[in-house]
Amino acid sequence: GCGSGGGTGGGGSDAKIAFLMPDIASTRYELFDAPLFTAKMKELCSGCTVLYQNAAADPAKQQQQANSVLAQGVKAIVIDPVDSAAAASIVQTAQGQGVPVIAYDRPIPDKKADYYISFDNEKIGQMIAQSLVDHLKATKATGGILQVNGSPTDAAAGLIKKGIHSAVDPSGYKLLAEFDTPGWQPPKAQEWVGGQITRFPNQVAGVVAANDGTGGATIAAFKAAGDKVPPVTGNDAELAALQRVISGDQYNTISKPIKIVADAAATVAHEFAQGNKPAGKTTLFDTPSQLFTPTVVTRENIAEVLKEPGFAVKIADVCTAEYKAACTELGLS
Amino acid sequence: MTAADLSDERLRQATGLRGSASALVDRVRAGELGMVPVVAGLLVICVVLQILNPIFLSSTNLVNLLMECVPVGVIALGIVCVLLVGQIDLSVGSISGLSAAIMAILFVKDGWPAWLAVLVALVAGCAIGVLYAEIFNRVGIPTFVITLAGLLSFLGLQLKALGAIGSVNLPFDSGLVEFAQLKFVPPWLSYVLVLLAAAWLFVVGFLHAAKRRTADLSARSTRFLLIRSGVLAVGLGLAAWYLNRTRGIGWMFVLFVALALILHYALTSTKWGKAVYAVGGNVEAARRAGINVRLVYTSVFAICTTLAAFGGVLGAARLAAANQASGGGDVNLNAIAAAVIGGTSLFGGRGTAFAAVLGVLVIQAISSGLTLLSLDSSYRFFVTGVVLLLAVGVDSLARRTRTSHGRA
Amino acid sequence: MTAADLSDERLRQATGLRGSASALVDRVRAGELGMVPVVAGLLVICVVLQILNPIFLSSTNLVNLLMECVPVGVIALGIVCVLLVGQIDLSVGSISGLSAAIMAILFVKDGWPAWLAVLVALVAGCAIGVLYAEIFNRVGIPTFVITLAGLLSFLGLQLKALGAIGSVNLPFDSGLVEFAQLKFVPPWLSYVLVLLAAAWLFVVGFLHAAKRRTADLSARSTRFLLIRSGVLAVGLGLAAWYLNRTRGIGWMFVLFVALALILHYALTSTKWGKAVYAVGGNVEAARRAGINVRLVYTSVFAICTTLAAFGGVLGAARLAAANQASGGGDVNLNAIAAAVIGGTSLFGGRGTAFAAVLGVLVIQAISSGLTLLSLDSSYRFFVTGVVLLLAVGVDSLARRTRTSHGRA
Amino acid sequence: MATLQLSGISKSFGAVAALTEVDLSVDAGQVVAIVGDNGAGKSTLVKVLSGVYAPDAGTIGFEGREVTIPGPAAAHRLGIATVFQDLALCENLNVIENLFLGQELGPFRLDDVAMEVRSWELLRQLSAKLPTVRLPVAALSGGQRQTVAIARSLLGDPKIIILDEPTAALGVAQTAEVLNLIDRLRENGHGVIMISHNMADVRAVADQVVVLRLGRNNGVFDARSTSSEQIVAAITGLEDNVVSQRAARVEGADQ
Amino acid sequence: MATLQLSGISKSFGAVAALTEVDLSVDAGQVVAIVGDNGAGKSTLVKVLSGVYAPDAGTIGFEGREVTIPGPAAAHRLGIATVFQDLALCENLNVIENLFLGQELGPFRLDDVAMEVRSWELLRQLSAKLPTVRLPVAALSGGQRQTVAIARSLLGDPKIIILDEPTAALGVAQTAEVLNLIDRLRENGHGVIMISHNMADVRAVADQVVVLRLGRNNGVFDARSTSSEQIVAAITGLEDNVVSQRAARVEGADQ
Ligand SMILES: Nc1ncnc2c1ncn2[C@@H]1O[C@H](COP(=O)(O)OP(=O)(O)OP(=O)(O)O)[C@@H](O)[C@H]1O
Ligand SMILES: Nc1ncnc2c1ncn2[C@@H]1O[C@H](COP(=O)(O)OP(=O)(O)OP(=O)(O)O)[C@@H](O)[C@H]1O
Ligand SMILES: [Mg+2]
Ligand SMILES: [Mg+2]
Repeated sequence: GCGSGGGTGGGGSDAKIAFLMPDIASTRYELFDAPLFTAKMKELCSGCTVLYQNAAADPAKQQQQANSVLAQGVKAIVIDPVDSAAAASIVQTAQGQGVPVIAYDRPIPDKKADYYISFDNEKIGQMIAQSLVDHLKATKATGGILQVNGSPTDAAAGLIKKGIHSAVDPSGYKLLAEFDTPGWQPPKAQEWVGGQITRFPNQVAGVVAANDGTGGATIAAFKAAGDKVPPVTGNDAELAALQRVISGDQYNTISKPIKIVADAAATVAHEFAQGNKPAGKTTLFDTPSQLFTPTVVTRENIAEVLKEPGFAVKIADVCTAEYKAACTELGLS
Repeated sequence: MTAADLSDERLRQATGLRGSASALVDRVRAGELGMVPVVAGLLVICVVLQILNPIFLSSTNLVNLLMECVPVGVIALGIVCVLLVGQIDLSVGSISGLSAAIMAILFVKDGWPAWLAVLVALVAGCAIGVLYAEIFNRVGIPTFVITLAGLLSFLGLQLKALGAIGSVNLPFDSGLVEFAQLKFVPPWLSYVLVLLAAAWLFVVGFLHAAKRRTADLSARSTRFLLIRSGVLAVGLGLAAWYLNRTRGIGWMFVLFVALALILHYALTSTKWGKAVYAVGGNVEAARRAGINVRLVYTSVFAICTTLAAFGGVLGAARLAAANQASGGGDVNLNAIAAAVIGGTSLFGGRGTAFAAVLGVLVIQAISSGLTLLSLDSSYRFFVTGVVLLLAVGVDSLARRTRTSHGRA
Repeated sequence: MTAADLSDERLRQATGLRGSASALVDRVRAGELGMVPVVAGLLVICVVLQILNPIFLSSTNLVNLLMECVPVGVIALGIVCVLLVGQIDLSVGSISGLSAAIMAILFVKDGWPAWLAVLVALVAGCAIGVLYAEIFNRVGIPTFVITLAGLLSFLGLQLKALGAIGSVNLPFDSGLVEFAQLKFVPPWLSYVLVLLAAAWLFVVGFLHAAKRRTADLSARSTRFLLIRSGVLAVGLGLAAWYLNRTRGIGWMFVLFVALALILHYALTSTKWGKAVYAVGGNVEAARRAGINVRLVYTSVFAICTTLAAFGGVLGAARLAAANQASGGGDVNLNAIAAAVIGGTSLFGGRGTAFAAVLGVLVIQAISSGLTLLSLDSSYRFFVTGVVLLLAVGVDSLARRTRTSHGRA
Repeated sequence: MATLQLSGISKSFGAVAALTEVDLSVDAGQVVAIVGDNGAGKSTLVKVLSGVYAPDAGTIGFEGREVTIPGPAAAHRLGIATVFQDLALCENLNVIENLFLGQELGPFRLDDVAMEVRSWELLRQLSAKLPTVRLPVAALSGGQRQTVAIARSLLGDPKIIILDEPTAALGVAQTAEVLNLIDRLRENGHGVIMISHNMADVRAVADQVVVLRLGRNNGVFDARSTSSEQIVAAITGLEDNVVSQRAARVEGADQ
Repeated sequence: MATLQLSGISKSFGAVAALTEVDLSVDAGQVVAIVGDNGAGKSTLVKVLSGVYAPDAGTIGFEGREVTIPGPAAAHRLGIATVFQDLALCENLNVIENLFLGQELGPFRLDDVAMEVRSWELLRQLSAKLPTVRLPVAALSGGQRQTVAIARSLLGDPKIIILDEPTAALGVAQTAEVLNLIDRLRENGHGVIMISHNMADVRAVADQVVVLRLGRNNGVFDARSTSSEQIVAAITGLEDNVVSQRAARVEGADQ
């Protein structure tokens, strides 16, 4: 039988829904998106199955996964494309077989998907960088900014990079140097930042890092150089990063309302699976869309964010023995 | 009377059915039926995967599977050549990515005709191979290092080529993309092809046997040849029938098989092929036999990189896009692994073109089978490793005694 | 009178300075001074990089460089062992990631003492190696495939282990992180160590020469030994002085050098070491000489995976975090490349522990020099490839004649 | 009672039966020569004895007990030392390392001076013409390698020494030294199995000549009382063979 | 005028001088034997001749012209075929493939039937005892391999054939066949260089004996008019050597 949100439509009661995620370099897909989406789907329709796949940053593999779920007769595909351009081919194939495609997180501009649910990466880049710039201005910091981007072969990293530039370039702070971290690897980021500390001794006012892994590596580089750690950004609000924000090592990270987005995606996918055509809140790329805004997390607002109902990370996990003191100080006990 | 080549009294004569059977076991152990255990391994994992998920052996899935193995398979064909001479190419991924980028830019952005864009990409690939071989022949840097440098350099060029755009879409209605995604062999033609293949196998075998008989050498009996062709016709026919229940056999897969057959012919039936095996087995002996070893290296690397470029083009066509990640990920490792899984030795001198075909089928079957399972990434990685061991283990166990005879 | 081992009249006697010089050239060509050309290559790229960016050879940067090469360097030490027996391990990256995860979870989440957490991680690494060797010895699957399966499986385990958290911070004030980031040898101690090393080299050399002279064999003159120790003392002393101008020599680097020295001793001066080279040179000959070949494989794989686990722990300590990306990316390729660049053969039987040290220095120097330049990724990849070829080309050219003598 | 006693040994490779029910016995202080045509199975028999191959059938007795020889290490432990026809040296190791492979002095701290001294001793004894012992074996001439392989078999104190065509690549002086050596080994009570195609050498040192033909026993002869011609006839299976024909022709030409 | 004329050839490996100013000449229809102790430099000389090593000094004349032999292919083109001491076979290839390596019939469509027929012909002619020609060379006995290597050198129609210890691993029958073969080659006007440690064989087929000692020429003898003892004395550099001592002892024991 169908769950609470479901109608009585025939196809929807034991439908298969595909949930195709792009990579494991960013931990959120495995940790949050997939389980939250699945949970919501179960709630909507207990007979439905979610086919979760992760393409590990390989567009060809994502295509293979899409073909595979189509062969299994899914009723809808929710996809976060590895490469927005290449995903057009997936949309083409799926729609050719009458399966609706919901673009998740990243848009598919070249081929009209059936629905688009997201916060966009460019915006994320812009937000973390802007938050840092504002902070630097507020503290009247002098010097320049280092920019640690994501993988040069990752389309999402390119979007974030663009967003960061849009905030850093007009900020008045000099961009000292930037680096595309091969494969998002933290040790590479650490090595690069270490070199830049040598190159620009005492000139680094702040570092914009494109995700929490590279952010953590940046902090480690400053610590290893025995220098004071300047404000460093992050992105993804993963547990370790939240702890660093609490302890004051990292300036900010960004929390995406993944639960809300995943729930919305599940609802929309369920609608499609039943043969309905849900309407969008707005239209983007000619596609009915729902957009959500992420929240920049800093020491100021971390308590609120963590206490928000439904936030993916539990306070108890964050405030381990080591961070107890800082947590109490911030009113998180 | 026994034939001239079977007259030694130490040869156990294989007579009757039991004789043939024990001869068969002998031959598997001696590694002469090299492919049989790999096929057995492939069957084992197919059964396992089918049990885990009944869609695995469905016609639709198999159709997809065959199409998906082509780009890496084509690259693996080239890798087999390089491994046969005891060298390695770590840069096939980058080369395939670069050639995809070149092709896409020339075709889409500069509006060249598709064939010309593809040709230029292939020529670029070929030039890279020649460059590698020149460096290897003249400076003597290990190919591991040369191609590692190539991996980095050509990735750099690929990023540069795609520069500000990052990703290029190929139009869906272009012949290239249609070929890679939507062109299937019509059912009647597939059966005709199967019959042609069987007939051809018989005719070639028959003529060869006749020639051997005239020369007073042992030859396969016509009955054996008939049965062999029959088995082939029925086997391929059934496969074609099953695939034709849905979309059928992709032309791209036919192209792959054709390439493998051509390479097989070149390796087994030409002077060049013998030179390749000789160089892989014992370079110094090959050199002393008057073989132009440098030319062999050059040809082999040129073939490898050209096929890598071709694989890249096919991959881009299948994906209908070329981007910065093209050729990245595990393309390198998968292509080399396919060759090795199929039984090609990393030390040179042992392997066949079919090794690439079988190896890539094993890899794709595992990958597709586990994709169907919707496991967590962590489980999927783990299970992939275990299933891979299982598939290759069958082969290795069958050859166990062979190694113990000092003939690894 | 000439010593008993130099009495053959065909031996050109190296007398005087010119004789020694030509003997030196002979030895380089014969590959006996294997490391000299690699060092020359390293110097060449250092000069190039310094010209491109004057910060490269600054004391601070060199201090960083030495620290950064330790995790991959430790892994490369293990790879050298595996390559020496003619096998390969593709999974060192995954193993290092897994061991980092195990260590971090036990240490941070479960609150175990650091040493115990590290120990458990190392034992896990060791167990993996023993498992590999068992599969290889019993089933005979090529180690390329076994370790490829391991690469996937242990990546899966790593993801699973980090499961719900994804990333674990190591406290910056823990001994482990401080060791990897902030612990440097005090200047006075560094000079003492340099002097001890030089004295030790002299004493060992002197005792050995005395023993040889008693046995009526040729021996190095005391003068030569004195000069050698003097050169070492001055060279290391200058290096230490230069590094001491800023933070000095990291204890972690000292640990790496100590590991390399231990491995060097084990490979050159123990029965086990000779067995390793023998197995790599000719397994069948080693087996016939009564060597327990399986045990050699087991020991070598256990060492390799243990060192990989140790490298992972050190890498996590340096980063002050273990996450899902630990050990990913090019750790595998860099570790293998370091061994090969240092002169270890992929075919077994040739290589030294110092190969790993030099190779990783080359890789890190290139990487550090180019990251300092702030090039576009595309240029950086390209230039990295070219510089790598340059560095290794020097070595290869120096050995050119050697290969032409059939002694590759 | 024979030190080493083989009976009914068979061994096939795929479709080729290399050995069929071969018997052989060697006593202490006895030199047994195995002769036979190329491909007769001599080396295969040697490899069965030294644990390289497991026989398909047959039993091996050593000092009265029935034994199995599962590997070369087991053969070493029994006291069987072998010089293989293909020498089985490691080309990447130098002469000393090859000589002492598997039986190095000082397992945890190799005593290279003692090993070098002992190496020169052994090699001089065999008249080896080596310029230096620090060369990798890859750089040695054929005869030098063979000398190294022979020297190696003398290192332990084996009960049975098997020499598979030990003098094939040796110069005249070295051959004479090896024959002297075999005489000495016999005097010291070692059992020696020697394979050779040189009838003069065989008759000079052997006590007994065992003939193999196409993988089967083809007669056992007393070395001293049998003529070369008889042995050659047993090897080739023909009284009138190419060897006797050539001898006759050469004699005819000389006259 | 000699077909092949070497003068002043020197070659060193690192600190070891393997050849020092060696001279040699071979005519058409002449069999020249090169003899010498182990490590005397015989194989090195052969390798210089067949383009494997480049000499450090010295000149090579071929049919009156001065030539350089930059590689084995060049030697093949000149008409020099060589059987190397280490045989230089590819173990992974079978007998037919090894025989025809580099000179396959039908480059774009190998004629394997013709090659197999020709292989059996050649091998029978040398009395090879091969069960089948489809075995990889790795599975052959030492003598079988050597036969394959010798058969290979006969495939083209070389002007000079160089045989480096061709009979070392051969059985008595095969050795006789090879000696017969050398006789035939001489009769057909080929030049033959043969290296051997077997004085009987050398004196049976050679016209001229060239002695090398420690990498230098040590005399040229007429094969027929010189006794074995004289040649052995030139090889070892001593009248009173281990060979003569052993001969004396054996004779003494016999009396
Ligand atoms: N590993 C193997 N695989 C297949 N056949 C083999 C193998 N080893 C030996 N044989 C075959 O067994 C037969 C006997 O070989 P073996 O080496 O014992 O001969 P042999 O008497 O030593 O000859 P030779 O005098 O030439 O050394 C040969 O026909 C050979 O082809
Ligand atoms: N590649 C090499 N590197 C170093 N030394 C070498 C090399 N090849 C040969 N030698 C040395 O040159 C000398 C001559 O070797 P060569 O092989 O010519 O001897 P040979 O006369 O053929 O001896 P044999 O009768 O044992 O075959 C030997 O001392 C050998 O050690
Ligand atoms: Mg033999
Ligand atoms: Mg020789």
